[in-house]
Amino acid sequence: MSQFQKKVELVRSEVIARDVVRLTLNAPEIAAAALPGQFVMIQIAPGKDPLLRRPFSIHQTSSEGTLQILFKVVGRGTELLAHAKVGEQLSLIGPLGKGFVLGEPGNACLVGGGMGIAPMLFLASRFQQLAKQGSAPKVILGARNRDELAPLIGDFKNLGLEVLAATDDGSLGHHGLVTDVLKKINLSPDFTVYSCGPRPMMAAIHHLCLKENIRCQVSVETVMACGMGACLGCAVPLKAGGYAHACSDGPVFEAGELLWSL
Amino acid sequence: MSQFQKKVELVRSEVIARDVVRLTLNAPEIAAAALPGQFVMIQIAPGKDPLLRRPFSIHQTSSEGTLQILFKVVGRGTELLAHAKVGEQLSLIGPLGKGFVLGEPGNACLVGGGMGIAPMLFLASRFQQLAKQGSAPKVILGARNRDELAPLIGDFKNLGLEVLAATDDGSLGHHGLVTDVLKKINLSPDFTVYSCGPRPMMAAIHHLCLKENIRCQVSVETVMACGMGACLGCAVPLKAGGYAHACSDGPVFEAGELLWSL
Amino acid sequence: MEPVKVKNDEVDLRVTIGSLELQNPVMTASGTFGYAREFEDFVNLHRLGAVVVKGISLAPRVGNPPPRIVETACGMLNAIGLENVGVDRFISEKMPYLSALGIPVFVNILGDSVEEYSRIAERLAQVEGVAAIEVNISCPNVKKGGVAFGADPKMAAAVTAAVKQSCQVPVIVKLSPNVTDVTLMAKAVQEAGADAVSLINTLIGMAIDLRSRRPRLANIIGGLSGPAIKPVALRMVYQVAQVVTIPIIGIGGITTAEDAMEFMLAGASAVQVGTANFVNPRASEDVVDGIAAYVREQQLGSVRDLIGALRVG
Amino acid sequence: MEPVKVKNDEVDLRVTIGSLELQNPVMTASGTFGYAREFEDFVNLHRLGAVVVKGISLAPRVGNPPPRIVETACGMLNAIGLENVGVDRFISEKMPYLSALGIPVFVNILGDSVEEYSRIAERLAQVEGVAAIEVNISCPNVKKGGVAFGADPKMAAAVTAAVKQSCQVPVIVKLSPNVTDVTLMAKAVQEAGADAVSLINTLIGMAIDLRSRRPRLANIIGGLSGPAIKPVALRMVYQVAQVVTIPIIGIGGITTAEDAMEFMLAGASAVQVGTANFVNPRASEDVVDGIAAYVREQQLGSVRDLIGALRVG
Ligand SMILES: Cc1cc2nc3c(=O)[nH]c(=O)nc-3n(C[C@H](O)[C@H](O)[C@H](O)COP(=O)(O)OP(=O)(O)OC[C@H]3O[C@@H](n4cnc5c(N)ncnc54)[C@H](O)[C@@H]3O)c2cc1C
Ligand SMILES: Cc1cc2nc3c(=O)[nH]c(=O)nc-3n(C[C@H](O)[C@H](O)[C@H](O)COP(=O)(O)OP(=O)(O)OC[C@H]3O[C@@H](n4cnc5c(N)ncnc54)[C@H](O)[C@@H]3O)c2cc1C
Ligand SMILES: Cc1cc2nc3c(=O)[nH]c(=O)nc-3n(C[C@H](O)[C@H](O)[C@H](O)COP(=O)(O)O)c2cc1C
Ligand SMILES: Cc1cc2nc3c(=O)[nH]c(=O)nc-3n(C[C@H](O)[C@H](O)[C@H](O)COP(=O)(O)O)c2cc1C
Ligand code: FES
Ligand code: FES
Repeated sequence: MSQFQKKVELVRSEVIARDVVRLTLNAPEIAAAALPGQFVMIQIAPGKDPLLRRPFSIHQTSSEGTLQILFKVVGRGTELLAHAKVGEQLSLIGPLGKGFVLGEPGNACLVGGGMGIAPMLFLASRFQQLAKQGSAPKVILGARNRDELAPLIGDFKNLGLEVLAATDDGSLGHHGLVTDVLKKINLSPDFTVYSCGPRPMMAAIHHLCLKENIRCQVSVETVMACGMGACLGCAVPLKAGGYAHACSDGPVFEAGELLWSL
Repeated sequence: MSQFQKKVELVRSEVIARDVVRLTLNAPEIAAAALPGQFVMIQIAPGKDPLLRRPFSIHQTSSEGTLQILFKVVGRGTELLAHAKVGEQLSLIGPLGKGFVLGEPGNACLVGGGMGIAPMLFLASRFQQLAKQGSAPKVILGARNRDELAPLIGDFKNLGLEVLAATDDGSLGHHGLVTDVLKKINLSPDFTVYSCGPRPMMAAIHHLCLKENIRCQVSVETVMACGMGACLGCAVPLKAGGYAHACSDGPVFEAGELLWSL
Repeated sequence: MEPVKVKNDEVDLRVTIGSLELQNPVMTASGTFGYAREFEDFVNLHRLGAVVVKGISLAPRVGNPPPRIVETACGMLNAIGLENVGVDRFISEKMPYLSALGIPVFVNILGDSVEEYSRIAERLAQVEGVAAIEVNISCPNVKKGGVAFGADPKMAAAVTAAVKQSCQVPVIVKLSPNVTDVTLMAKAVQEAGADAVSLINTLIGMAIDLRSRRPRLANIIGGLSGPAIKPVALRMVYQVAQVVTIPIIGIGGITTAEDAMEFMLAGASAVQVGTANFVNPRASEDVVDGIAAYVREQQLGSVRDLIGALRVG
Repeated sequence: MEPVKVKNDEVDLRVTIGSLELQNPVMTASGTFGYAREFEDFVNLHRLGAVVVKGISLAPRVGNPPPRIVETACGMLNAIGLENVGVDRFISEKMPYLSALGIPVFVNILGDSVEEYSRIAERLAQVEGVAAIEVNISCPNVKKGGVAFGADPKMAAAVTAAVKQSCQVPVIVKLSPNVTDVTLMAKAVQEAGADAVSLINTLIGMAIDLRSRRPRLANIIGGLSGPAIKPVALRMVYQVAQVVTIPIIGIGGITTAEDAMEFMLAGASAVQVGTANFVNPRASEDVVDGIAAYVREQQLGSVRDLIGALRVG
């Protein structure tokens, strides 16, 4: 497992929706080594404030060596990153963490909510590379409204994947939660659900999968300082007691191993 | 005496010589109130690092409301400022401090060395506004070499002023120090010397003026936190004992009042 | 019921320090706001809760040689050396302007000995417009080998009691953070009669210039202030709030209204804005505005609802 | 005369800590470098002066609930809660990799009681590859009501003496900055037999989330580290250098070689890079490179010429 610390060029910055930005970086080593569900740590400013790097899931890689992240502006770091200029050099560390354990593409159901969509595109494209004719994974994506969701659905379509959409306001697809959609499609127990999104969403998916006896992998978020197992800051409570570390044991975990009742 | 705190637009950024930058800011209130020898405090970054503002002499103002600063890149703050983009908003406080006490234009001799040239242009232009026909101030400017000096001499020429130049390497004007030039022009005791530059230069000028019984005003530099008399950080040792404050009692002082033997 | 009209944009920002009611909890920290006049072009001084002036000693002090300040990561060190005009000139030259402002003026005092503290307090006690005395105990006690008054509970209590005896106005004791247990200091000065405590003063720090191999401050060491120290300040305010009953004034790295309200949640009844005044001379008034906006938006009955309202556990 | 070939690009970077000679003065700070392996893709570990591993206790500890870290101005707070695998698993799982590195491994230890410290030291004393023990005395002494060992000279001395008795390797005592007078602590542990002192550990701090009105750390308080604390660390190193004869290891906000050399000027014989490893995983090696470049450019005979070479007065 090779990890890199690289200064990489920002080659494209797109505003996908209000406060949602996608950056394309020229990072051949990291892109080549990356697996779906892994992440990068990006240094926000050359100075000492903000001090720490910020973690972002790898959204997509290309054979040309680019790597994309997709993020929402939620605070100072993401605000600054949203204003990074094309041509600027950003310092990246990655690929970090343990990604999704990939099963049969035909038995995969990907569920992404909000910015949890970010790793799902990379995961979907990897599945499509593995997939035999006619065995595509199912994809369910949820967001607040059409504006946030529509631009991303296009990327999955480009991979030849149909997306089942859910929006909080009903402006696109199902009016409601991704879990409603997941319930409706009635997965058989040989499926695996791959999920990333807000904690309540993942908790609901976990409980649904538990009931239906379906394997479920979730990608979790925590505050992180190092992203590489050194600071022990990214504690994730385990069902069995004690803690795992999101950056090195995860960010992808078997949902059943985590403590959900917090 | 009115002082302002304003967000102002950077309208022009020129690289005058290697590591020497001139910024033109649209700052009508500050420009209108400014007097030669006064300065502004500029906030370097929106974040908390670097924390403190940096002081810069007012280099020039225009009736259109622009204000210029001329500076050398010497550290982190000036480095960041040199990379500020046209259109950016910078936070300024000014005009600050006590400027030069203006005498007869015909009896004025302006001596600027290195970045000490910055306030001299503003002072010269004010003198030219006051001057009657044929009573222009004398101007002596010194720098390391032609590259640093030539672009600035043009600005004084535009005011209709001849410049006596001195360079460390002889590439323009006198090969040597501004004090050599000052000695040669033999000022009469009714002259006032207005000086800004490196401390050794000003000390030499002070001693020369003392000998010739010529009044000498100097603009000094110190570290500053507030620029407005609040922190007492900018202490300048006085001949009579104790300290003055560069930002509120100065930055322009009668040379004879300061303690030069440090 | 008619809504009661209160000061500051109709939200109730009043807080109490000893026998004083302030129109809002925002003051300026000693040594960072001069004698207030320096800021009149930038701040509507009438809108401040109180103004705390630069530390005053019995005799004038010229202060330390330069360099006196140096920037550090998200902070600064200062070694001003307590330069001030002395209590007599303060009263004759600075107080007339200050007392005309119509806001409470807190005078920060310092001394070499318990006697010096009480003599300054006596002088100030008779002066119209002095609303409170803030005792800076971070000064060395020359009679005790230069150990700071603020480093020893007994010495701090002695200064507090002496100042209390010398004047009628509320006495605020300003605690030093350079101690093992700030709660011992807070309890000691409360017992000695302090009407309030303010904290924190600066952390002792140092900076070195590699090129010249010299300290960056002529005084070698100096006081660290600014955003860098805010976590330490907040912790000490929280700790002190668990052990004293007198009001606490929170100080340390406060730059925004959010910072100020975090100190109030930790237990402060009021706050002081220090180093931030240098970066943004309007900082103190911005903090007033920001608190007022928050109290309005959150529909708090009063800003006092924030005091000690931290949810733990 | 032939120039003498020395390690590290032909400049003499060797320094001495107790009976150990290190190839250069740059170590990694406990808790910020995992067990070194985490950094093998980023740092040529063989080039470090020493590696200090995460604090080890007798039994494994699970640590505090999240959130455990929060960013502050130019710094961060952590409340990891001393999570570690315990001394047995450390020896069986971590030491084989570490001792194969061929650089000195310093094991940071912590305990609830004097006995616990000495039992860990005894266990480690027999382990091949453990070059030194660094005693973290910032832990609460449960037998003394939870006061930190590092807050009391007598308790610190007791731990030091006990650890010294339990092992042959050099014992470094890591001092807490949360004390009134760090020189008293340094002198106490020197007298108790410490071979070196390292300082500073984190400053105690706190952060609050205004929106939720909760502390940002589940543990309420945490340790402040990073560039923000560098001025305090530098001052304490300088103060301790005036009173002890044993070597000092400087820690606190070191990010660059310049920072490291400032600590050496202040009196440190070696340094530890901490929080900077999170921002720049290559930081420790960058510091080695930068010091080597400086020693070469300045044509210093040895990096040791910097130790305590501050010019004052
Ligand atoms: C493994 C991993 C992958 C991630 N992938 C993505 C992604 O693909 N797209 C995306 O938009 N975001 C992602 N995040 C979250 C992202 O890291 C945070 O949004 C970002 O760090 C916030 O930085 P800020 O400076 O803007 O916010 P801050 O000013 O630091 O904080 C703003 C708010 O966000 C919260 N926050 C801060 N850091 C984190 C964090 N690490 N996790 C969760 N909440 C946080 C704070 O508590 C606060 O409420 C990921 C996080 C992790 C751990
Ligand atoms: C009243 C006044 C007017 C000034 N006018 C000009 C001007 O017109 N043009 C110009 O180029 N410079 C001027 N200066 C100096 C300018 O303020 C400094 O060069 C600047 O603050 C350096 O910032 P920095 O972050 O780049 O350097 P830093 O990284 O802060 O320091 C780099 C080096 O510069 C020194 N330095 C830092 N601040 C000052 C300071 N305030 N004065 C002197 N040395 C300092 C430091 O000791 C260090 O050696 C003026 C200073 C004052 C006090
Ligand atoms: C330049 C300067 C001068 C100061 N002078 C005094 C003083 O005279 N008396 C005092 O009690 N505190 C003094 N202080 C400490 C501040 O009042 C305040 O306690 C400290 O700076 C922490 O707050 P801050 O981080 O908001 O600046 C001074 C601080 C600075 C930066
Ligand atoms: C996340 C984290 C964990 C730490 N764990 C330990 C520890 O286990 N033992 C110890 O003695 N110090 C520990 N420290 C303190 C550091 O070793 C160091 O003393 C401190 O962080 C100051 O240095 P810095 O500013 O370079 O980080 C830890 C620091 C951090 C940030
Ligand atoms: S973020 Fe540091 S160990 Fe996970
Ligand atoms: S810079 Fe603050 S008083 Fe002069």
